[in-house]
This record gives sequence, structure tokens and C-alpha cells, in this order.
Amino acid sequence: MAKELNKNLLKKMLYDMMLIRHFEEKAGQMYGLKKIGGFCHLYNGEEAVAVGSVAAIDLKKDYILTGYRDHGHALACGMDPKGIMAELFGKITGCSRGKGGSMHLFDAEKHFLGGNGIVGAQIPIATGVAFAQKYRNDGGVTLCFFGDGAIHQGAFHESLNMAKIWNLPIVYICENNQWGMGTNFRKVSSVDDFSLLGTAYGIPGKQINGMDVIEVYQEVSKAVDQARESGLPSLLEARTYRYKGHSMSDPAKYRTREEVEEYRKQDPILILKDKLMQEGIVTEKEYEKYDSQIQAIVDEAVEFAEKSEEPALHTMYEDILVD
Amino acid sequence: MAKELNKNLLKKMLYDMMLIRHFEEKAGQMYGLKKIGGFCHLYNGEEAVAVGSVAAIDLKKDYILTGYRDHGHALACGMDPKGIMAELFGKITGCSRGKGGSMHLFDAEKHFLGGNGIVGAQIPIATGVAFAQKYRNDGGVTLCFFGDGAIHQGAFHESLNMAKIWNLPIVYICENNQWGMGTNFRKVSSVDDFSLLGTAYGIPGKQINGMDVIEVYQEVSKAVDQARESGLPSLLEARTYRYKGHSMSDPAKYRTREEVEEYRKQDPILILKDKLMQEGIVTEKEYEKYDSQIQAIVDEAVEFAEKSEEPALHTMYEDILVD
Amino acid sequence: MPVITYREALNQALDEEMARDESVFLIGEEVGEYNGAYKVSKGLLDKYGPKRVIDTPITELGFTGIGVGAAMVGLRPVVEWMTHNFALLALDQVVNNAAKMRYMSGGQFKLPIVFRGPNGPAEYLASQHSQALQTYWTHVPGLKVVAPATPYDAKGLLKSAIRDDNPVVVLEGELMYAWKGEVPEGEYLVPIGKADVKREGTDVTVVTYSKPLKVVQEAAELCAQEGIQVEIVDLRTLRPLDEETVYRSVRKTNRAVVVDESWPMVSVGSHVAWLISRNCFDVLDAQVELVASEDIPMPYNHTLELAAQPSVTKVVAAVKKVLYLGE
Amino acid sequence: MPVITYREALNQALDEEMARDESVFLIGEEVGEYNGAYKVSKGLLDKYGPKRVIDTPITELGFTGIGVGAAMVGLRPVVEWMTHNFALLALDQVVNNAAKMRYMSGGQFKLPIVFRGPNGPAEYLASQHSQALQTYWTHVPGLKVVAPATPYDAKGLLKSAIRDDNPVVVLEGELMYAWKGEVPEGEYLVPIGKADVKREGTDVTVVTYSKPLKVVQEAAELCAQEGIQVEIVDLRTLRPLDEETVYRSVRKTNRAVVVDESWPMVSVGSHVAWLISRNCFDVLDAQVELVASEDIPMPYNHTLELAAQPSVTKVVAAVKKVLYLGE
Ligand SMILES: Cc1ncc(C[n+]2csc(CCOP(=O)(O)OP(=O)(O)O)c2C)c(N)n1
Ligand SMILES: Cc1ncc(C[n+]2csc(CCOP(=O)(O)OP(=O)(O)O)c2C)c(N)n1
Ligand SMILES: [Mg+2]
Ligand SMILES: [Mg+2]
Repeated sequence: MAKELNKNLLKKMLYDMMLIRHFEEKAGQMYGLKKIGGFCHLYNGEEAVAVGSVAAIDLKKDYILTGYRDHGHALACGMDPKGIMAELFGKITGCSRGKGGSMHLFDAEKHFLGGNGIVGAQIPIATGVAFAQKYRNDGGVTLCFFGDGAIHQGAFHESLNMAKIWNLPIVYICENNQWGMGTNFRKVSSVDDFSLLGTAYGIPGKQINGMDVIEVYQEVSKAVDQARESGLPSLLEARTYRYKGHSMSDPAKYRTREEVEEYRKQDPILILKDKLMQEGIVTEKEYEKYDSQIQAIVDEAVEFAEKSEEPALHTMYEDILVD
Repeated sequence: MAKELNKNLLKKMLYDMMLIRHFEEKAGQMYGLKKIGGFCHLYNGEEAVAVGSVAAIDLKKDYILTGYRDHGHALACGMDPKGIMAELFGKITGCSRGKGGSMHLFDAEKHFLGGNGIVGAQIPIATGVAFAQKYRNDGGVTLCFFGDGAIHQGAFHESLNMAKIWNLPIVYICENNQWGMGTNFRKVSSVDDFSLLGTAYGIPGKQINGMDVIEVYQEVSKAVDQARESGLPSLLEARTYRYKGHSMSDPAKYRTREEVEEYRKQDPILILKDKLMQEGIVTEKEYEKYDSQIQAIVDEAVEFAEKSEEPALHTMYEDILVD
Repeated sequence: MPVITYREALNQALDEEMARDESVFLIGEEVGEYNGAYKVSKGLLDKYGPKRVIDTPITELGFTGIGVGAAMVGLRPVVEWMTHNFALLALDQVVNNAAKMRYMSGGQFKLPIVFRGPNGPAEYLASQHSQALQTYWTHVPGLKVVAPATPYDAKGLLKSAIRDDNPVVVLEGELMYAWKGEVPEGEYLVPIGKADVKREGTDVTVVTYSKPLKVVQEAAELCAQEGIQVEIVDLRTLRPLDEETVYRSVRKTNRAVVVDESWPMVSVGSHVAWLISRNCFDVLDAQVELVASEDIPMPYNHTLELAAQPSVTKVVAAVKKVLYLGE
Repeated sequence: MPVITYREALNQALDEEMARDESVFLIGEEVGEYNGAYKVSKGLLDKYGPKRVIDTPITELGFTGIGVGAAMVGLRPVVEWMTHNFALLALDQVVNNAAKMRYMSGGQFKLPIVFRGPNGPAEYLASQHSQALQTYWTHVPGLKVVAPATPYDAKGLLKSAIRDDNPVVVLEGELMYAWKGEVPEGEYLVPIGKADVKREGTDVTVVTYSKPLKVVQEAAELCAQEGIQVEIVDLRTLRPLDEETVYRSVRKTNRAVVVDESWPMVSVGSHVAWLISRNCFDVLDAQVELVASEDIPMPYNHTLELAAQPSVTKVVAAVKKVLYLGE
């Protein structure tokens, strides 16, 4: 059942997108300060996809899985920014006890099942989660996110076919942010419109505007309802854009400044903010309040991460197997 | 350029299908006598697909790859029945020196590149052969055969996308013989019409009657021309049927006798024979002559295989690496 | 005690565990209507229905990943690979996901999943279909690996594997399915991580596991006729390894041979041979010998195929070698 | 002699071989326009064009198989895996096809193909991105495996690999790309299958390869300060192994330590440790020690990550152990 598109929800979506944006900006800074290392893939620009999607589900029974660009989804699922930042810092207080890092955020309770570093690997896994939901007949639905680069992996093909033959309650959401590292999606894809891929599996495929959180919310809601009520999987292609390089170490020389600017004009936060202000749902003052609240939350997250302990050496031998 | 559909070609196709049928019957017998062991997948019923396809290409520059059900393709490519039978017997005179067996027939000179035991593995490999043809710009085309079971493997998806984005001269031919071992294709496929899969890669997909060698010849010819002239890959689904169990050890209890009988009525050899007789292209006498010639050839193949030597022990250390 | 086949023993294990726990299900190619390519799942579809015995398309990576996902949210999948050869396509889901999910998440998830199917050389199947791939699983932390050599162990280990909250890879053997042995009627488990002394002896320890056990047993009989008392340690579990049982035996016999049907280089066999060499260095009277398959892809021809594998003759020769008995 | 990086050395090798032979091409993710995820292929697209430097979709299994097919008909593909971790998805095409095609066909085909990319732990990458997967390739007959540890060896071995008519897996290391070393201007090859004594010594042989060489060299310096002369054997090629060079050294020092950055169980390291134990049994004065990574998935936290790997301290301790020098 789709939630009402009421004012509170709209405000919450604005807030959540702002939180993600701020968090990512801060994560970028912390990377620059070498507080965070390794691969760190930021979600700036794509906030509407995670936020609109998560708003459409019920995380008490539904699940979410994504790839390594996972900070946004984790926050949208309501994970504590402290635990995420601490994880990026590699601290024992991190959501994955400092073992996972940026690519491997998890929160079993919040039904956020990661965070996966292997392009496409989450697609069969998410399909298995939906399989379990159907097995238990618990009314749950799974959202599976992946990039435009992942769609070519065999895992995608194998999974969608099985989701259809078994009618699994899953929504596959391709976050087409135009680039897979330095590769434009048009260069490596035989079709420009990924929704066409649905045809091959007899499932509905649809392109949606991933910069418009309301559209995302509405379309994902429809797909989720369909999955929940008639066990029909579907495939959505959310057109979006990443503002930053692929990861912190990518200067993104393969695209023009103009291209980035063009997309920034459709910024999902700006669009929603303008709309909500026009409609009198949010005032400039409220917006500024959000902003400073979030600033404080993110600063606190950094402080928490800074102050947290490094994991003790012996912890490296823990969490391998259940005893 | 498609060859003329002239009388000689029609006769040759009849002959080749008869050769395959006889060969397979004999292989089945030899298996019963324990001259052949392991997995032995017979091609009875599907002859029109390999024969019609091979008739459409020029093996001086074109290549063929298939899976483990490969006797028919090997014979259609003109490989010596002696070498094939000897291979099934595991003799040193076998086409693969007794190392490959039924699933791994090869003839580099005849451009028959196997024979692969991993379902779907030949699809990327064949795509690579087509890649090389394009790289060399030698005007060659590759035919890649696989079953209705193989189409779900990730390798299929990955390959077709690359074939399209690079415009490789390849024709993918799915031999839909209705069954993948004991599994009806409808049970495991989200679409009944595999030609739909072409849509996902922006390539033409077409269902053809795999029991009609003339249709196969004509449709493959068209696809080959397209590949050769404009580098456009395509996907054909040849509807066909296997008369025997999946392999010699499968009693095929999952299907009814009626189903098999229904297909036997559309037997590709009978259809062509009747047609050619009606049109006066082949007489009963000629047909019988073919039959006895082939009988002799197959008997000779068995005799050759019988009389050939077992490989010497030291040969097991050969053919691993080029020195 | 009833004498049943290895196949029946596995079937009983599946049946009993499915009856015991609703969350156990079996998924793989031909496991249902066809009753399993090697009939291990015979009758289970009839008994438990298509919800719990699931025939898949040919998509090793996909359905293995589906198992991983289902396990993350608490089901107990038994994933059947038609053979381990095909599991190479699924390796990423086992090594990068099943084995690491708990670790990467800081212990948030259990992965109660079993991956099983026939492994090792069969007959006349040539090189793609005749591989003993235990190296691929045993190398990896986060997995358990079992390789039962008797119907008794097969049933008890598979039951333990299904009840284990960790990913367990089970190595069966196509040629072993018809092997017979005593299996008690009632419920029992064989613990994961415990080797078993299958024969007591005083002169040489032969460490082995899985199908070669038979060859080793025959070799031991032959040796006994010549007055050589071989002790046979069947590892049963490859990860975690029961090193103690191995060392206890070697400390008694002072000599060891390891028999493994996989390729020699970087094999479980060579690893165990090194462990013995290192940890029993002070008591070893001879180098530790390894009898493995030849370092070649498997040929189709049956004579060569047999010659490529460990044999009674090769084991006897190795035993004599570590006893410095020239032939 | 010019001092260049490991990355530049590999780049030169690719460049020279592509210039030399039209049939050599490079295929993989981001190898072209992006100049390689780790910039190994920098400039090659500009020089050789998109026909010979091919950016692929993310399809490890698919493009690896395309390489196999192209090699079967005589091209000489260099397949770049962005890292070996992702190559697990492509394993089937390497193990079941590239390694066996010649054998299964009775010698009809050559497979002149190179599979290369970074392998082994990097920094802050956690468990899916920090694996040393040499076990997976070295186990398999039909492959060659090289693991150069210096820019000089990297260039010479990659050139040899490209000219080799067999499938060769090349293990590079993300952290090694910036390493510097002397590389002569002119044409040279380093032969596949030859180990190299990187340091002469008389007291203990340390056998290693790839990235740990640096750690071993540092450890050797420390040992020297204490009067212990370590001989370092760099395997360089893992398959085929140059056993002779290893044994020659051990027969001189009578003691051996093996250092390998992969997981210990069923590792190249434990295999070599067994080979030494077996073949130098008569001359060994101590057990052969193995210093490997910890038997755990790689943690993200940098302190733990470092602690999980072979270190100078661990190597020195192992050297002292085989010398029976208590600490
Ligand atoms: C199997 C695999 N291959 C390659 C990589 C390296 N890699 C990481 S992200 C990436 C690009 C993915 O692009 P896309 O799917 O569009 O997601 P985005 O980063 O744009 O969110 C690549 C090639 C990997 N992590 N896993
Ligand atoms: C990767 C892989 N998985 C499973 C198998 C076992 N297997 C061999 S043939 C087959 C069925 C294939 O059916 P299909 O593709 O329709 O071809 P057909 O046998 O009908 O010609 C299966 C499951 C295999 N050889 N390889
Ligand atoms: Mg993208
Ligand atoms: Mg079929």
C-alpha cells in the first residue's frame, strides 16, 4: 500500500535528501583529511532515488540491498549517521565494527542488507531475499538497487528470469547515473532505454526521472504494490546523475563541466525545495532549520567517529563464523 | 552470400541429415555395448538445425561452435565419421586423440571449434571468434549454437550485448528442443518466445522451424548475410525436438510417448525426403543408395574405431601446453 | 544395522532435516521433477512440494546467490550444484558473499547455507566434468568444507551441515553414490571438524578423505599382508581441519603419506603434508609423501583416466617409500 | 639505467608487444578512455586506437570468454581484470576453457592469451577487494602463472607472457604499481619458469614472490644486523615452479621460511613449504615455516588490515624460529 503523499512525507523526503547531501559532503572532506581511506563512492546528486524509494516501502517487512555506493540508502533506511561515519573511519563503533568500510554498510534491524563491492552481486542476493519473503508469505517486498554498469552482468539476467518464473516480490531499480566509472552507459549498452530489458523477462519495465523524488516515490510505490499484491517483479530505470567522481580517487576527466552543471540545474533537493516552498509546505526558515539540524547531526557523527576507539587487534578474528 | 537452393544442395542436406541420424543410432548401439562411456548426447531429431545452418556458411572463413550435443554439428561440418567414432571410443585416432570424448569434438581445419561441456560457455567464446573475424576484417561469420537451457545463463546476456555494441558478425542459434534435461523450457523461462530476447540487445530475434531444413537454411542464410555485410548479430530460435533422452543414461520419463510421437511425425528427414521425392529431385532408389552408402560409412567408422589403438600412457602428459 | 547407499544416506539426511525444520529447502537444477541428476533428492518433491524443492533454470551464479540472500534473512537453503565443476560459475557468490557477509557486516548476519553436489573424477567424462575442486573452497576463511567418505559419515555430516549456522560446502562423489555401508536407523550427527581413524596401525599414517578412502583401505590390506600396519586417518572435514587427530597418529607411526584425488599443486593434500612436516618435524622418520592425481586435465580415455588418479599401487609404493623399502 | 615504476614497466611491455605484433590487443574494463583503473594502459588507446584497446561493459565472464575465443583463432588477447577479486566471476572461462581447450582437442589449438590485473591486499578495501587469489590459478594444469615483484621482472615477464603460446595469468599488485626500480632501455625478456635469487645468504632461505618481497628484503636487512645471512629466492613464476633453484638454496642453508600474502590454507606458500620439506628432507635442520596472511577475511580498519598480513616482524620471527633462536 503506497503511503499518502502528505505534507509530512514530503518534508521528510526533503530532510532525508538534505541529510544525505550533507553527510556525503562531510565524508568527502574527511576523506581529504585522510580520516577515511580506500574506495569511497559518494551519492551526491542521486539522493532522490534512495529517498523516494525507501519512502515507498515499509521497512518493518521490506528489505533493501544495493552496491558499494551505499551511504545514501543506509541513511534513507534510517541508519544512525554516527554508526555510518564511524564505519567510514574504521572504528569499532561503526555499523560493521570497522570491518566493512564505505562499501559494506549493513543494518540487519533496519532491514538494510548492504552494501556490496562486487558489481551486480547484490542482484541475485536480493532476489533470494524476495524468495524468502514469498516462501514465508510475509507480505514483504525487496528493493534491489544497482547501477547502469551492473545491468550487463550475467547476474542481472539470471535473476530477473527467476524472479519472473517464481513471481517474486521484488523491484529492481537501476540507478542510471549515466556513468560506470569512466564509461558512459551508451557506449557499453546495446539499448539506451533499459526499460526494454523488461521485455526479455515478461516483466514491466519503466524509465523514471530519478531527479524527482516525488516521481520516484510514486513509481516505486506502484511497483511495490504490484509486487506485494500480485507477486509481480518489475524493473525501473531511474535516470539520475552523480555529481562527484566515481570514487574519491577519480578526477572524472571523462566528462565536461557543462554536463555536470546541466544536471545540477535539476538538483533533486532544489527541485523539491522550490516546489514545497511554492506550495507553502516548507518555509525558508524551516529549510534553514533542517540545514542547521543536519549540520549538527553530521558534525556529531564526525565527532563520534573521531572519538571512538580503533577495534582491538583480537577483533579481527571475530565475526568469521557463528560458533 | 547465401548459396543457391539448388538440387545438389538439397540432396546434400538430405544426405547429411541421414548421415547424422545413422551415426547417432550407431553411437547409441555402441554405448549399449559399452564401447562408449560417460555422457553421450545424441542429436536425433535435430538434424535439420545443424545441417541447414552449416549449408548456409562457408567453412573456409566461417566458424561453428556448440555445446556437448555436438556429433551432428561435427558431421555437418564435414568431419570424418571415423575420427568422431574413434573419439567416442577414446582411441588415439579420435579427432581429439581420445582426450575429449563425445562432448569435446574439435576440428581446427574444418573450423569446428567444439564441443563444450559447460552449458553456455561456448557463447562468449564464439563471440570472441566473431570478434577476431571483425578484428581481421576477413569477412568471416561465426555460428554459435546452444540449447533452450543455456539461454538463461549470464554468459548469454553478457555476450549478446557485446556482440551488438561492437557489431560482431555472429549468429546465435538457440536449438530449442523443448527440454533441458528433464526440464521443459516453459517451466524455467519467463518468456515462451525466445526471439523476444533480441529486443533487450537491439538485435533481430526470430523463431524458425527447426524441423524444416530448408527454412533453417534460408533463415540462417539471411542472418549470415546480414552479419557478413553489415556486422549485425542476430538471434534465431530454432524450434526442434530431441527424440532420445538427454544423454544415454536418461530414460526420459518426464515426457509422454505421445509427445515424442507427435514430433516424429514432423521428422526433418522424412519431410525433406517426401518433398524431394514429390518434386522428383530424389528417387526412392537414390534414397536407398544414400542409406546403404551411409550404413557402410558408419560401419566403417565403427570398424576403424574398434581397430584403432588405445592411446599410449605417456600421451596423457601431452597436449597440455605448447612447448 | 541397515546397509544403504551413500545416495540414500544423503537422501535421508535431507528428508529428516526438511521434516524437522520448515526453513530448510532444496534448490538446484533438476532436483525436483527429475529427482536429482544423481537421484539424491529422490521423492523429496513428492513429499515436500514445489515450495521447498525448487527446480531452477541453468544459472549457477544466480541460484547460488538466491540461496545466499535467503540465508541472510533466516532460511536454511541447501543449494545443489549438479556437479562442482559447474560451481566455478557460482564461485563469486560463495567466496565473495557467503563466506564474507558475516565478517563484512561486523557479525550482523548468520549464513546457514549448504552448498553440495558431486565432486571429483567420475568415469569417461573428460576434463571439464572430472575435477576435484576442494582447493577452491578449503582455501577460504568463512567457509566450512566437509568430504564424507562413507554413507554413515555422509548422512551425519550433511545433517550437521544443514544445522550449522555457517556456510558449509559438501563434497560428494558421483562414483560414491552407489557405495554401501551401515547406517543406523535413528537420529545421529557426525560433528563437523572431527577426523576419524578408519583403521588403526602402527607403521605408517595415511591421511586421506572422500573417494580415495577406498583405494587407501585396499592398499592398507595389501600392506598388512606384507606385515606393514597402516593407520588411516580420514579427515572428513577439510575446513576446519582436525590437525590434532592427524598429529596424534603421526606421532605414533613417525611416517605419513597423504592421498588426495585433486591436482597436486596447491592441494589440500600438499597443505596437510606440509602441516605434518612442520608440526611433526621432530618425530618424522621420513619425508611426507603425497599421492595425488597427475598434474594434467582429465583425459576421456578410461585407461588414461584411471592412470591419472591415485591407485592402490601408487599408495602402496608411497607407503613403502616412507618406510625406505625399495621395490 | 632508467628508474621507472612497476606501472610504467608494465605499460612499456604492453606498448612494445603491441607495436611488435598486430595480433596483440588489450581488452577489459576502463582500459581505454580511462587509461586503466590503475593507469597501466595509459596512452595505449591514443596510440593503438579502439580496435586494439577495447573498453568492455562490466562482464568479467563474458569478456574473458571473448578473449578465449579470439585466442583460439590466433589473436593474442591481453585480458585485463580490474582486479583479481572480480576474476572469480570469470573463473570458469579460465579453468574450464582456456586451461583445457588444447587438451580436450588433442592438441589442435594454441591459447596465446594473457590474463592480468592487480591481486592481493591493497589498503582500506575490506574483504571483497583485498584478496590474494594465486591459489585459484596455480592449482590448475594448463595455465602458467607469473607474479613479478620488481619493475624489471614485471616488464620482462609480461613480455614473455604475451609471446607465450599458452594461457598465462599475471599477478600484479595495486600497491606495487608505484614501486620503482631499474629497467634497461632496450628489449629484454624474463623467462617464465625461472626463480631468481634476490639476495645471497648462507643461514636461512626465505622463499617468496610478489609484493611480500619488500617485507622479506627489509627483514633480511634486520637479520643481517644480527649476523644472520638470509638468502631470498623470488619464485617469480608460480606455475611451472622452478623447484631446482629453491632446493639449491635450501641445500646450502638447510633452513627455509616461505612468505606468501594469501590465506595460509591450501596456499602456494604451504605447497612450496611441503615441496621443500619433502625434497630437502635429508638436509633440513628445522621445520619449514610459513608466514602467510591471517586466516580471516580482510578487515577494513587499517591497523587490523596490516596486522593480517605478513610483516617484517613476522618474517624475522620465523627466520629465528628455524634457527632455534628464542626471542
Ligand atoms: C564485478 C566487478 N567488476 C568491476 C568492479 C569495479 N567497479 C566498481 S564500480 C564500477 C562501475 C560501476 O558503475 P555503475 O554500475 O554504473 O554504478 P555507479 O558507480 O555509477 O553507481 C566498476 C567497474 C567491481 N567492483 N566489481
Ligand atoms: C554450467 C552447467 N550447468 C549444468 C550442466 C549439466 N547439464 C548438462 S546439459 C544440461 C541441460 C541443457 O539443456 P539445453 O541447453 O536445453 O540443451 P540440450 O541438452 O537440450 O541440447 C545440463 C543442466 C552443465 N553441463 N553445465
Ligand atoms: Mg553508473
Ligand atoms: Mg534443450
